[in-house]
Amino acid sequence: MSEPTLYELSATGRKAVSLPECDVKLATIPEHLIRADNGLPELTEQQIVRHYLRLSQRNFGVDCGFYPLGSCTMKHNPKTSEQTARLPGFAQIHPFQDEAIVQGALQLMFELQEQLKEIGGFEAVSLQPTAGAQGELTALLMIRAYHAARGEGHRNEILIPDSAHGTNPASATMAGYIAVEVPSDGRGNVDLDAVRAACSGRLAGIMLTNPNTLGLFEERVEELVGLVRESGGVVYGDGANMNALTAIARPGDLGIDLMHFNLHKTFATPHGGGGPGSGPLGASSQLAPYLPSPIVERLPEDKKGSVEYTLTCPSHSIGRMSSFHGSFGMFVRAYSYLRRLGAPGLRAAAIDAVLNSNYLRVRLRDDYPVPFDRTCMHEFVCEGQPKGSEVRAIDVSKRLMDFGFHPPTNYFPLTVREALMIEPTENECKATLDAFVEAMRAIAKEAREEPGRLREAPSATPVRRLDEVRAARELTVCEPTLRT
Amino acid sequence: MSEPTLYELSATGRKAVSLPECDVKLATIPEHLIRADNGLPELTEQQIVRHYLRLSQRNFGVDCGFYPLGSCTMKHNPKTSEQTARLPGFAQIHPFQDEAIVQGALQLMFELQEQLKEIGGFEAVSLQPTAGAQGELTALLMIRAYHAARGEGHRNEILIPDSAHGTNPASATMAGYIAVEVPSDGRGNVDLDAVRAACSGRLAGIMLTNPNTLGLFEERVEELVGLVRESGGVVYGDGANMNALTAIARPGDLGIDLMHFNLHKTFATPHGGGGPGSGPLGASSQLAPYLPSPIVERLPEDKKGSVEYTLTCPSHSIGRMSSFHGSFGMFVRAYSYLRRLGAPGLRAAAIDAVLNSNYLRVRLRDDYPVPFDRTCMHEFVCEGQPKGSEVRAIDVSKRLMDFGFHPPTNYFPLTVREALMIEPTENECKATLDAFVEAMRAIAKEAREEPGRLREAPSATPVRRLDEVRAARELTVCEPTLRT
Amino acid sequence: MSFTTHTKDERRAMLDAIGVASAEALFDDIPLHARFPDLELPPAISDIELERTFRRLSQRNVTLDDGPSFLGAGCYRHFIPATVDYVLQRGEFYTSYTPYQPELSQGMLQAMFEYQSMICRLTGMEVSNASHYDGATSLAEAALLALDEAGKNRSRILISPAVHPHYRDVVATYLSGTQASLIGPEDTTLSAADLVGKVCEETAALVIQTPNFFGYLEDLNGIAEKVHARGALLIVLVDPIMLGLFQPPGSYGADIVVADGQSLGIAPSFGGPSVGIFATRRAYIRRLVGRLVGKTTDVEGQRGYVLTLATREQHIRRAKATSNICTNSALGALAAATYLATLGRQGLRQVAELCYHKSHYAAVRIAALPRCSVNPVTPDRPFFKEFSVELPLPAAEVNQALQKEFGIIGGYDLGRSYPAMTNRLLIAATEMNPREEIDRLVEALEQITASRAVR
Amino acid sequence: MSFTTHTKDERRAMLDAIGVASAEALFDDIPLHARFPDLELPPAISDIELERTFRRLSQRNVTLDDGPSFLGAGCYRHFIPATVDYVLQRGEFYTSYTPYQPELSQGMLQAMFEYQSMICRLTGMEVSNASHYDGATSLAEAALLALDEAGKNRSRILISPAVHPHYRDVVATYLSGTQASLIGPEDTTLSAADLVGKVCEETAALVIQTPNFFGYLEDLNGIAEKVHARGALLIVLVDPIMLGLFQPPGSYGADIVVADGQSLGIAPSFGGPSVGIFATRRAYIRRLVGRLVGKTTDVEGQRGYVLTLATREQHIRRAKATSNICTNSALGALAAATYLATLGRQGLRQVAELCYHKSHYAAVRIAALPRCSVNPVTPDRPFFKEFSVELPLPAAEVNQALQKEFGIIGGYDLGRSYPAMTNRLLIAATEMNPREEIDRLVEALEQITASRAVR
Ligand SMILES: Cc1ncc(COP(=O)(O)O)c(C=O)c1O
Ligand SMILES: Cc1ncc(COP(=O)(O)O)c(C=O)c1O
Repeated sequence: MSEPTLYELSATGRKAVSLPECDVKLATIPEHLIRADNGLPELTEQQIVRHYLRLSQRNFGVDCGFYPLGSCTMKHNPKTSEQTARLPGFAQIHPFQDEAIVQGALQLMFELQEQLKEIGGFEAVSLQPTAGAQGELTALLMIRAYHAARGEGHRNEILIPDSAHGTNPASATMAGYIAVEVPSDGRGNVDLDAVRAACSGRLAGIMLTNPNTLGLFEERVEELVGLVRESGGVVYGDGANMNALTAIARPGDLGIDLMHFNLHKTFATPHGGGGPGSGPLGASSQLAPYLPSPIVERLPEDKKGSVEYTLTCPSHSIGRMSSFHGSFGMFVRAYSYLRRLGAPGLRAAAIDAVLNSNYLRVRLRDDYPVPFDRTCMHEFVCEGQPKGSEVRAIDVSKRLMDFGFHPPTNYFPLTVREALMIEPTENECKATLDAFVEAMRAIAKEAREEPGRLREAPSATPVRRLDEVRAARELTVCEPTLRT
Repeated sequence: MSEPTLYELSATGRKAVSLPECDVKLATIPEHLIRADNGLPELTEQQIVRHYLRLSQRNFGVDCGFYPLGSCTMKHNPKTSEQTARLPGFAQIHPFQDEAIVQGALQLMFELQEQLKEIGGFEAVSLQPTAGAQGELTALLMIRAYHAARGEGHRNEILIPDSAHGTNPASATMAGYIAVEVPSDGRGNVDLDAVRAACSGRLAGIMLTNPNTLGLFEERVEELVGLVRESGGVVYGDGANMNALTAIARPGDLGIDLMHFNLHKTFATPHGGGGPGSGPLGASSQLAPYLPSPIVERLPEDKKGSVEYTLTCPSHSIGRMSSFHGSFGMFVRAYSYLRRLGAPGLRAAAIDAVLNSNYLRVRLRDDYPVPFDRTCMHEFVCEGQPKGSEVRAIDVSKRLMDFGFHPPTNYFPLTVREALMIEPTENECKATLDAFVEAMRAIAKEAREEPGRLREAPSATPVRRLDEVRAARELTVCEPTLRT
Repeated sequence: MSFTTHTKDERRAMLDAIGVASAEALFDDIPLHARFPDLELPPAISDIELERTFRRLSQRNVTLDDGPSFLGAGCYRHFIPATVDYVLQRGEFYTSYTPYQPELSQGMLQAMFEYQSMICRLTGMEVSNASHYDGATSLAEAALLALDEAGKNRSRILISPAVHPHYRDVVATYLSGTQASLIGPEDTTLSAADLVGKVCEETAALVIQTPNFFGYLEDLNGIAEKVHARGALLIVLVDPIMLGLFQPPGSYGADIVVADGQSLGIAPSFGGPSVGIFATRRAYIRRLVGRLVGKTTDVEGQRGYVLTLATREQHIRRAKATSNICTNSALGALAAATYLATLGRQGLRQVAELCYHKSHYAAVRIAALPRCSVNPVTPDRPFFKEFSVELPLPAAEVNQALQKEFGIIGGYDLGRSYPAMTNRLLIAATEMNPREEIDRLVEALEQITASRAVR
Repeated sequence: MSFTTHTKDERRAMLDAIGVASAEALFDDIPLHARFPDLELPPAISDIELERTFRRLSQRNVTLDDGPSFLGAGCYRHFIPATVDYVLQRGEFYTSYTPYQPELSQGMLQAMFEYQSMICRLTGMEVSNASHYDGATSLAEAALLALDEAGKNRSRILISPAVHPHYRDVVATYLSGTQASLIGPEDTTLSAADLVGKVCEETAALVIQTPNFFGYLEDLNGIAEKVHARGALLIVLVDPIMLGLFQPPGSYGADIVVADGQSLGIAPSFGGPSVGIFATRRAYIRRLVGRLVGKTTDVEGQRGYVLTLATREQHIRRAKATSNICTNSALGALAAATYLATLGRQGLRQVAELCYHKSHYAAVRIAALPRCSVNPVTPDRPFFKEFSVELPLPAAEVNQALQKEFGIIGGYDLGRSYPAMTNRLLIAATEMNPREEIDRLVEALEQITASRAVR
């Protein structure tokens, strides 16, 4: 049964809230600016509640089951963080309140900055970026400002490994850079020779994902960093994969100048069906002055009045990247996660994330070839075409749904054919991993013996396979007719 | 897919919470009183969350869809009430706090008492009973104390109409009374002649449900009340059906001496999958002194210090009926509902409850015979065996599930064969009612043409029809083996 | 305000279908003089005002989060993991009715089955119902069950004087409808071993609370045998938290175990709603009160759950039912189940240990104060989570001073229940009280007793 | 603490399967000197301490519920119906990822489709994306879209000086990576009609905010025609609440409409996260940024929804994508959709009316104060929800006095953004401010200005 839309459920005159009578003298509203109808639907509270409850039941989250979506770190979102973020003292405060009456919020931001600095090995952190991609853009704009300040504004190339996430080249373009793709080598590392060849006076920097999107740690990362730095480039790290490295290795120690953290991956804030996220940016001492504004600073003992923490602007800041202070609600959740785990907990999490991923790798590789089959980090990539079959990765993915699992990431990275990118996270029990292996093996068998079943999958979902071509052709992107 | 039990998911050593280290000196625990293993399962937070999320999706509430369960008043539970009841100032207070520091709670209870008095037409209300059935028992114990105080302790019979809810006779027994059943007459009213015949010196009182469980208003209620009163009996009203009468008629005005309210029916507090509820009891001036303790009183102006509201014990109170002050959390929700509606809103709700029920009655009666086919109140009872078919009410009910509806109440009241008791409530839209009618008609057609389909129903539910006989025979009522 | 669901046209169409001119006409059966009264209720307020009004009203209460609190006496502040409210807020659960239709209620039924299972393990009993209203009513029903089992000649429930006074009240009220009565000596210091001697041929059951109202742990080993030898049943009222660490009543032969489940994940909420725990031996399963969930299969052999043995219940057996209970406290049981699953084997034990150690730390420190004596009369008996303090001035006064001068919510003034104990305070310490709070309490008591005791 | 998931045996079995001796060995690729650093992080705290720590930290903030508040300036206190959090707390929604796999994501996809539909109706536009980060970044992306559409020769975004200063900052930062630049006069009193004259052959777009940062409603009728005639696009930044009552930008020819959606059911939360609204004409659908949900059918003909036109996006088009956005603010859009559905046609209009009347009431009363002038320079322009007050002393001082002496959170100190306006306060009044609060503010302002102004 499909669920009607809000507009289909609407009928004239219904109300779900009761607003107060106007208790002040009515002012004259300029008639010519008024609209006749604002076009919203009209429903009862019961209809709204049922509608969204039913829709939610047609959606799959980590709370529903295993969600090994590679590169997305679908870890468990602790329920205590959700409660904490809803405390009135955090939810009901305005970004322009006097600093003296939001010291709790500023302290939280300050301490989160400090912890991220320590985890990443950076000189400073700005919490401003609202997502990973915005963190990338921010970093690139900082690199641009940094070179310009040194009279090297002509540097206009950014090296980007071919396995990089699409946001990397897209961010480079937005920052006015030319994205220069560098290939991977036979072990899944960035090809050092190619990097060497690409290093020139035009080099502005590199965007490095480490572990990369194959789930592999760059075996010669320090050499790579050295090459870029020698030719005057800045090394930017895409921190999306930090879940493998928390309390295991600090990117700053490896020579990374800038890196964004994904609070919505590594630090367990929810993905929210696509967002909001938060992408704090760490910077080494050379780059720190360019960080976006604001940053929270702690005043020295002798300067403290009622204000201990204050918002400041870095000396050469590129400016603001979002309306106010960033995704504060996510800071509360991430900070709650960090306080709950501490350094040993973070390390244990990273270790289990890597353990789980390697376990799945070795258990699946007989059926699903793993092109760069070496110890992986928190995720790995295999070919989604089971040995001896013709089916495609997408068919395997859809069939997995019938077994109650969310599929892995499909067709990314682009460097592996029929890629399936699998990231189990540290939270999953062995029993779940084993059940997933069983399902994958059963599907591989089906792929060989009755491939039609895969191509027709899924069948146990609220809708069967959807016609994406039709959607793109018809482009019905809102309710077609106006309500009467 | 069935969901494993908590014990099936358990594995040694898992933890979902982190408790503090003991920060005080350890005391000696008497070894001989210690147990080796408390037998609880061990799970991660993620497992727990997923388990209960999946279980919830295997459950149907009013939030999921139409739930016309007669006698249960499955009305919409406003979401604002849920938030209100969770305010720390209501949830985080202890029943033994000094009255001076819980004046908000006492004021809320006082105002709820006042509003219930006004709605019911009573002299006093005690919020003590924790459910409808306990309200009944409380009332009967009061009647007992009342007669005893008047030297009429020998009165030991309680009249109970044959259409009454099972809790009525059960409560009578618990209160030490003999339940004397009185039949209904041809119009669905209590048979007045039978009442007259049963009125004797042994009469302690009557338990009257009005509107009764056929959804019919007692046409000669005042005559009936008069009969009982004349022979020295007390008239108790079962207030479960008050949703038809809020701001429409006050039971006290009709001569009812005692009546419980179901906050979990009439005043929109959630049913919680079976409870908790709340069954405040209203009493006329003669019975009020016997109400259970405590009651909240407002101190006269000149006596108020820091305490304006105080807990008191009625002069001839029968005592306590629950651990503390009753279901306070439900008081908050019910009071929120009352403040949101006011008298006009309450009346409008009752009117629509009755309108919806009569609408269904007339639209269904051609297929499902309505034995007492006159204007009904908030619910009505039809025969669940569609005309021209042999199927049973239970089959119709199970088949309704496949259409996405919760079935009506089955086989109650006992005075109608194959009874289906239908109570739509005021919240439902006409579109929903019409869809229900369509489904019922389609089922009636099926019942005549392919009755097997009904007997095999449901098929669209998480499990198919369950073997209740087997459950009662095997009596597996907890996990069979101890975890090792 | 009224939340209009039907449009004008819809309303008209419905009235036409029914064949009445107006909705008001549907109420013609009601005597005219009583029809459509004018109610004096406060006017409806908007949702914005509602939010403000309730927030303000709630702020007239001092909460247990506002400062240290040492109130217990049957209602406790324990840690509630976030999973509990996550589960309680699922609309599918809390807006459902009693699971009469099992095919649409497997979620609640399985959750109740698991609740029953955990309660059985925890208490060491064989059968648990799916909940009762609260601890006091569970106890009252246990008494009724015992009376019923014992037969006509045994019409006395012998209750320890150290059972929670409210619970004794509730049992007495329940028994007021029967021929039976509640008896017990007055001396609250009597132990179970002392009481067992008073079981006679009129006694249907002996009721013991452990830890008792004053916090003492009762050693019940060997008691059941003696009670049974005299033909009565042993009813044990427990603190469920204690069961994380200490012997289950099943291990020493209890016949019925009851408890209040508020400690298991339910906010104090001014004392209600809570959940009543009720577990017994399999022998009494047909006399059990309330709902019971059993395992079964569907027509395809899939595992499933249903309400079972409904023949005990009011909706089937009516006047002959084992109880009148209908609505119970299912959501409270769901909270308790989620709590128990979340705390788990180690967690519940740890909470119990923390309560034990914290309360002992507090007791030792208070006992060292010059003018306070802890657990007077029988200071050597083991206790759990709670203990009493004899003060040199009225407990009510001490509580007031604690609140007003130190921002501490004190203990339970035992004088409220026992007129002879006006100077005695019942103090509870749980895992929620860090040492620093206990130290603050001790210091405050020291100051208060020093400055005021001489009057 | 670490939350152990695997038992020892399980862990061993997994390591054996992998073929390593220890989990640590899995990290051998990391340079030794950088492996397993000792981090100086505060120690892990228990869940009980966590709750206490965060409660206390949160209590170091004064909240908007603690007293009257008149802060706006881009972040508002509006009524949030309880339905919103009910929906946001559904684990199926908030723990899901971007709906790449539509068969498992119909709930979110349909909800986003409905969000798009309501935003289209509300703005009068043909296409809405499924959200951007916030209002400021929506505006920045709108500028980029306009620049792209306009072609190389038009590299100026002409922005009204009365656009929110933070938004102008963000747009400027975004443009710092391009050849384009942000220009605009300094005079904040210029109206849209004044600005339109400055559109020239270098202008890619004119950006107007209405109500503007100072609360003035811009009359934009006829503006778009003029802008188009000069070859540029018209970008309109709106307050979504206003759209409940006032003309939609689509009606007067806007090309892109952006807004911050915080007012639609999202708590202020110190300014984030929010949701960015982005709507445009169908002509630009292939240049749209961010996710877009389209309707389709499944193989059985059932209606369904999918992400569509992914070829615009970074994961397909990479360096040539229309934007780099990946994670957006889907849950914010869900909140906004729930809010809009709950308020509905009448409700949103009523909220807008209340904001209008309350702010006018406040303005009229403050204007009557001897030493305050309201909306100085252009007092006759219509305004909505917000207005500015010229004070006889620094706004910062007035705010401090309001807070400390009257418990009122004042307005936005315009001096923070405009050095010439240190004595000016921007005051917002919404449906959340009952008259009594406004009266308190007026009285407080009267006292403060009377007692302190003479210095
Ligand atoms: C490797 C990588 N980089 C960057 C991003 C972009 O992060 P966000 O979605 O937070 O913008 C992602 C997100 O999927 C990613 O996986
Ligand atoms: C008519 C009637 N009376 C009494 C009751 C018992 O109320 P409760 O379930 O609250 O104990 C019910 C509940 O179903 C009822 O319908």
